Amino acid sequence: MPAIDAVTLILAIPAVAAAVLALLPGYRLSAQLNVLASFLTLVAALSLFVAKPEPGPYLLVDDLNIVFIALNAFVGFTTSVFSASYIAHELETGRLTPVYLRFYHAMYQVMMFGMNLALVANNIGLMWVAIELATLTTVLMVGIYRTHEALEAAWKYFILGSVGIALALFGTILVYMAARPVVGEGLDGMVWTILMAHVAGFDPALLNVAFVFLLLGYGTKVGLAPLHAWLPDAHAEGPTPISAVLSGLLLNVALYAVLRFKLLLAANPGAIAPGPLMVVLGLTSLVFAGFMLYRRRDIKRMFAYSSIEHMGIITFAFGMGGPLANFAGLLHMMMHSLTKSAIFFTVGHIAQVKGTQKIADIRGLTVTHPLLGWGLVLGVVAIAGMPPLGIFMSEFLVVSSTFAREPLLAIPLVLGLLIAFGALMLRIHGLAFGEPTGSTAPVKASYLPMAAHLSLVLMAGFYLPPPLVAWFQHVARLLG
Amino acid sequence: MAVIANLAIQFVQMLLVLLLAPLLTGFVRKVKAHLLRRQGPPLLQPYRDLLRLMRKEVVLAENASWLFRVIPYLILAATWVAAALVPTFATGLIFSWSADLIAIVALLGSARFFLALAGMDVGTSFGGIGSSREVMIATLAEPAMIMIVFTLALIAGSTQLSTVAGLMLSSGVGLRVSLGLALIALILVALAENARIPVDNPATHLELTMVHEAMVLEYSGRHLAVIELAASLKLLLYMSLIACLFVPWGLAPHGAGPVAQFGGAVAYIAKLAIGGFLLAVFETSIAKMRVFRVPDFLGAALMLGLLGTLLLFVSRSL
Amino acid sequence: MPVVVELWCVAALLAIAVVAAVGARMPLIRRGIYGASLAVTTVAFAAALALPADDSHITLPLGLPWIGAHFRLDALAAFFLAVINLGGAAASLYGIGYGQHEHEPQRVLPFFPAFLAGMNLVIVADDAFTFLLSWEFMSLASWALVMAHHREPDNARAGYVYILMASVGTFALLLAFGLLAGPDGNYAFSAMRAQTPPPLFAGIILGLVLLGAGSKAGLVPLHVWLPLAHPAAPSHVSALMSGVMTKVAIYGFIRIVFDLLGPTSWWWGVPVLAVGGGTATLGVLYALMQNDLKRVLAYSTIENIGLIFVGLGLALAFKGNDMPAAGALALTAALFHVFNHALFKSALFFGAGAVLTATGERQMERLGGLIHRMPVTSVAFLVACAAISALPPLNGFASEWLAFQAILLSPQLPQWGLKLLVPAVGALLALAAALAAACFVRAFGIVFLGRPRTPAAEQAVEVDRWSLVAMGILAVLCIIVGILPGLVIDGLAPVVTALVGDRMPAQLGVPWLTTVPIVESRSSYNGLLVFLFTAASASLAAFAIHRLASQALRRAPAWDCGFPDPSPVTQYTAASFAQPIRRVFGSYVFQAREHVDMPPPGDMRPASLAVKLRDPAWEFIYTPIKTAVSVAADRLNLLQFLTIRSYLSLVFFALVLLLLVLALWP
Amino acid sequence: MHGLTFDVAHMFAGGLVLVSFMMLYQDRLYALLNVFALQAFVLSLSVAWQALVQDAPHLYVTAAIALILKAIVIPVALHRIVARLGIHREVETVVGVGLTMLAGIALVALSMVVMLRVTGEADPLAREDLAFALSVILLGLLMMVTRRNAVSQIVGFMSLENGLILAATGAKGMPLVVEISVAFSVLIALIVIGIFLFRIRERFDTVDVGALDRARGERL
Repeated sequence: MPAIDAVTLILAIPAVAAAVLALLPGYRLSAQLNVLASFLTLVAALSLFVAKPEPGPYLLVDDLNIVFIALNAFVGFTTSVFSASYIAHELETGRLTPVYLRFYHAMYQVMMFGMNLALVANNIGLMWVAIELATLTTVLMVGIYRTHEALEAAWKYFILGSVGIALALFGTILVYMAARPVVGEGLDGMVWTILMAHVAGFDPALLNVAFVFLLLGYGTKVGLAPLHAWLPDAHAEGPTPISAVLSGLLLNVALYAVLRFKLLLAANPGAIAPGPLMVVLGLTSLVFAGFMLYRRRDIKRMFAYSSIEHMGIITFAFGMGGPLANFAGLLHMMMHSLTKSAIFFTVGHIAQVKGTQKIADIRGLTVTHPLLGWGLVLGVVAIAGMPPLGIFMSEFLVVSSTFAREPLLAIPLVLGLLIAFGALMLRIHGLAFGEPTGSTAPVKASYLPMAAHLSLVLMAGFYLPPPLVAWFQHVARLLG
Repeated sequence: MAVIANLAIQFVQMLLVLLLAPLLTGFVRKVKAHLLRRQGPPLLQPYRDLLRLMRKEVVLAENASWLFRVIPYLILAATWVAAALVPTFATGLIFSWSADLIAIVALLGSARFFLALAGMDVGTSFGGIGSSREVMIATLAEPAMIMIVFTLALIAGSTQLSTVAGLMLSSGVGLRVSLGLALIALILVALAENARIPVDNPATHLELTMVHEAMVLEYSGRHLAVIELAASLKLLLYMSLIACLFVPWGLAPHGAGPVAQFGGAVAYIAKLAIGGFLLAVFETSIAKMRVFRVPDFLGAALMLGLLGTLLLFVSRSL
Repeated sequence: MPVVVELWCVAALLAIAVVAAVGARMPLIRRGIYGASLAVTTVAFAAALALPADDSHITLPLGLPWIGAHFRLDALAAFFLAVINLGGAAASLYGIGYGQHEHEPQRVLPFFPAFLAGMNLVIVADDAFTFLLSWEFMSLASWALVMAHHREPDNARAGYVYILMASVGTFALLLAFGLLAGPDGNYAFSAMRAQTPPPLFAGIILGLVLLGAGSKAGLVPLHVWLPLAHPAAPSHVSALMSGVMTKVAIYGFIRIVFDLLGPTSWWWGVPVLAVGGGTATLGVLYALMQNDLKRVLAYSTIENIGLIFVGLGLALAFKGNDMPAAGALALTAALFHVFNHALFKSALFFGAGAVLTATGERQMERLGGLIHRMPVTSVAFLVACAAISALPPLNGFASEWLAFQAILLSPQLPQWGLKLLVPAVGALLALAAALAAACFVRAFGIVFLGRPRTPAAEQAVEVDRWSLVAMGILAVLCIIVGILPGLVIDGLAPVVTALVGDRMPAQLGVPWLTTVPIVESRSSYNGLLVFLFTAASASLAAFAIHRLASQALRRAPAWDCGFPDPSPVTQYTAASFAQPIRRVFGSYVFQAREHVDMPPPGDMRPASLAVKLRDPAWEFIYTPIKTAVSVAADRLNLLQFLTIRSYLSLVFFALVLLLLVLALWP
Repeated sequence: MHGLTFDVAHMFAGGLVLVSFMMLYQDRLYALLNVFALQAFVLSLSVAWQALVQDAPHLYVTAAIALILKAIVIPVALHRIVARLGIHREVETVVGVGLTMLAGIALVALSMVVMLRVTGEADPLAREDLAFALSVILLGLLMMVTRRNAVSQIVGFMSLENGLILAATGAKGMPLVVEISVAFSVLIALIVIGIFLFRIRERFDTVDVGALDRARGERL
């Protein structure tokens, strides 16, 4: 069955590549291999669109995760291209030594394996292990620079991540406990397709407690407001390719897990509606991150807070529910990961050229490095939600449908969006325009990934391919 | 045939207005002189001044541009057209349909606009003083004038001057509070617009006090003659406006025969004489205000106009 | 199908933008861009005028997936397209000449056609998503243009305030469309017209649209970005932003309130009238206080927008009391002023651009005497100043005359609120008109007349042919429209009938082309006759005097009251010219205070006079908001520097709280 | 037979909660490590008992891991680290011991109330077991929150993980239990050996978590 191979291929390639890369000493060859492996994974993921395989006991491909698998592979590939040139520059400047880099590419592929596994896992326990694996590898990568701040960020990420994962595990156990009387013991109690079929019979109170733990557990990975503490430091101190993957993919994978369980709850009539819970978390993260953007001095930490803000918007959209808001949430997840990783590509090169991540020291980019400068401006304009780029469409749907159904909720939403917009534009004026400072040396940057992402987002601003729309609408109805 | 007759009457009005203007100014100076127990210049002195100025050479400032030499003719044209539209001895003349009260106020506004520009063209501080004060006075006088026009238009139902005058003739109007307010406001605005005593002293050249004179300081020869004629035309216009709106008796109705129109002309000249006399008496009985008291003076006119309009908005009969 | 032609023009403009972005370095491309956008805008202008009777619409598979992008060209859209593309064509023509002096063309060229495309797209958009997409795209393009001269420090602030206010406006419109579309989200305008929102919602929508469209147009409390952004952009772009973009905002207001909001209730007119009147007066008072020429023009845009909104408010009040004839008059007055303002404001900004190119100066205090060195620009600028000050034979007076006639019709309105509000607004309008005349006497007098105050003004030289032609065309148009207002009024008839249900009496039939607002007997004004009458009497007088009086003429130094060598500095400056008005009006509105620093005798320090103005809008609305946000940001910023333990306690409290909620859930 | 198995399992779970309380009470590091070893031992007994009851042989592996790794190896390793690093023995608690105990009691009450809402048809053992597991987890979290020292935080985390293992083993027939406990022990091992010995000491003189926090990226 060729289809099954596609799914197993998506998992096999990163695993094999990780093993091979762990053995290779040289940096140049392993970078090429890393790019090749990511490309092959992308091809395998795209082949899924052709033939969607039947869900097996451990692996599952359905409307919800098919798009995110492709997105995961695509961003993974473009980040590997970017990471090749980024790490080459880091080696030249001596910020990283080959010894530290020994496991970098292996870890990268292990992380891709973890994320792909989390997306295709049909078993909630397997998904938990996959997300745990991905988090562990990113913890190690964040600490790779071995500076004070990097270690402190890694340690904080590790502790908060572990606590989050523990809570998520308890939630998974509770789901299994709820499923056991209806589905029977053993493996069936943790398989999505079976759970979805019988969820109506589960005990609603147990499901509620489970959802609370799952939301808080995986919510820590999504970086929602009270649980966000690890995210800004992990982004700012880790190497930029990791920030791009963290912001672009890992947050999405964690939110995908929360969505899976929201699907479960939506199908059980007795359980309390998870909506208000997610709406409250979403709004707090949106408004909180909006205000935090103003006082940031480090450029990557600022965009980390912007990720928290956007995750808040997405959670709010799913919290609101209804076909329009859910569609907008799914679209926003895709657009945010493309845009944010593009921004981190540009920020990576800018930080390298200017030698600093302090916003105050970087000025007049559009003068010294026009391509990077205008790329950053386009990225920030996209992330701020201005048309004609993709995020405007999802914000348009969320705000207008919210105001029509719950006018009072729309006020904090719009306020949060405006505050964040104000902060972002305030910073971009300083960064991109004005008298240039810092070195004007030309940078041999790889513009391909950034251009690919931004053109996709620009295209999505006014045209969405019909199959994608069909999948998202189907899932939006399912999400309730 | 009728059209030519009407055109003829219209030209008679235009000539009448042009000729009477210097006479009116001379008459007012004569009456003021007698009130001050002075002999005063002869009645026809303004005509002699105009002719003298016509013959003298024009001394132009080095910095004056082409605009400086064109403006006097623009001002005369605007004022003359406005004066020709105001019914003097008969209403409903052929040109009166082309513009109404608002257009007349606007024509006077454009005359003032160009006069202020002329003042600034030469580039000395005198022109600047005159223009900036004239413009400040205008910012209060024009809205007051528009409010008066609103009051009259609301009573008469139209802004067409001959319709308003015709309605004033008919007994239907009767005594109204708003009309009284409009009359006082119109008198205040007329004093301000024509640079008469309380606002500006027409006879003085004292830098600190002059407004109108400062703007025309640089004019000489034939340009000054045209400006002087325009100024007296403006005074005549305001007199005939007050006369035709508030003292309409004797005005020949639309299409009346030459006899009625001649009667109207006589009545018109009598009204001018009375008006000139009253103006002279008023000017000798009051001293010139400080420049920054003028806004309160004109502010009162604006408030009266607004009150009149408000009353009419509230009820038709007030 | 003119809507297809329009869409092709928009596509062409976007293509030009892409070409400009790619090839901004090559001089050939640089010159061609403005020429190409001139051609496309003239085609669009022609297409808008040649509108067939029925309105044409088309749906493309873009935009929201399940609705698609709707585009429609009806009478209202055609009129505004004509205004926009006329302004766009003039700006492109002017740009050909003015663009040569741009030292960083690659920052202006790509965004200019994109800006034009955005504006055209807003007009033809027929569903909420496309409308807002093109609305924001227009703001984005104009923001990039405002940031063209990004090296000047306060341009960055202008750009920031502009884009922030633009996004506030967009969110307001977005919320309004959310209410109009209802929970199940039918965003197409046709669907919105089908359902009429309940009166409370209609009121909220009106408020939101006033906030959204008003902030883009520049209604007073929301105007703060306009005098910062418009002068910061290159002159031909400021002409577009002032003359044309504000009209797009007005189109947005009319489209939503008159067309989509269903049956009008009378009290809609009250807020619009009040805001319009306030905007008109405050706008021109602000203008009188400024010394920067382009800021004066930007503030005067706010005044004219106030006039237009008064017209719209009156039209709403009449339509609410189902008096279609009076409503038609008020709406025609407003739309006529939209057309006029696009003409003379663009001409004025072109003039300001020409002065800026010739002298490199925007401060009026450092100009003067340019009439001798830039004769053609000064004539065009004079005609535009006369037009904007509503002097009779020109177009400014025609639209103002209609507005006053509309006010005179309003005693028939039954409601007491309107009975008291309309005369007050009428007085504000008259005051604004007089102040506008004062403002433009000051602007023209200080800049063009008198003696040059600085060497830069002394060596000024006339600008190139293209700019002069652009200014000339607009000035001539002002005169023609002033003389024959009937043409424009009849042109507006289909638009007014579509929106208010009735139209003004046909003007062409009336003898001598007199403009008749309602009924023949009521009152009439004939632009042509007044112009001929004045011209005839002026030439008659000039001819007579030329023949009879002496021709002698002698040049001599001006009378300086015996002062030895009067330097140009002794002339009146912009600030001293406005001093009387500042004392009369400014001391209340802006708390204007003059601080005189007179050194004691013997001290050689120069004396100085400083005028301190306090802008009420900034002081009472925007500074408090700014401090509130920064205080909140400081307070929350502490959360970034906590220990891991306190972060863990955050997670712990969240968990306990949620469990408590679960425990207590009913 | 049913009654006895229920009572014994119930006893073990209760014992685990009791030991967690004892851990909250300790303010000496060495005592804390010993009490943790006790808790691990009780856990291994409970898991062994569950293995016996559910006759699920794989649970014995988990019991063995719990016994060997967590009861013996890790406490000894921590013991030696505390000795070698010479970190001061006194455990600074953020909040007074009395207040922590009160909070602990409130948390146990909360988990009881939350779990009681679960309807009866799930067999009572599962419901009781979950209530105890939830209390151990909350107490472990409370432990992490109220301690300044990195070592005591890790002990808190490990006691939280014990609660998880208790819940997992309580759920009859739950797959992957062994895999999960292995994953967790790898996690803990990573912490104890990799992070502590190799990196933290190399950079900071004290493992007081407070010192870590001062080296902040964006210090004002």
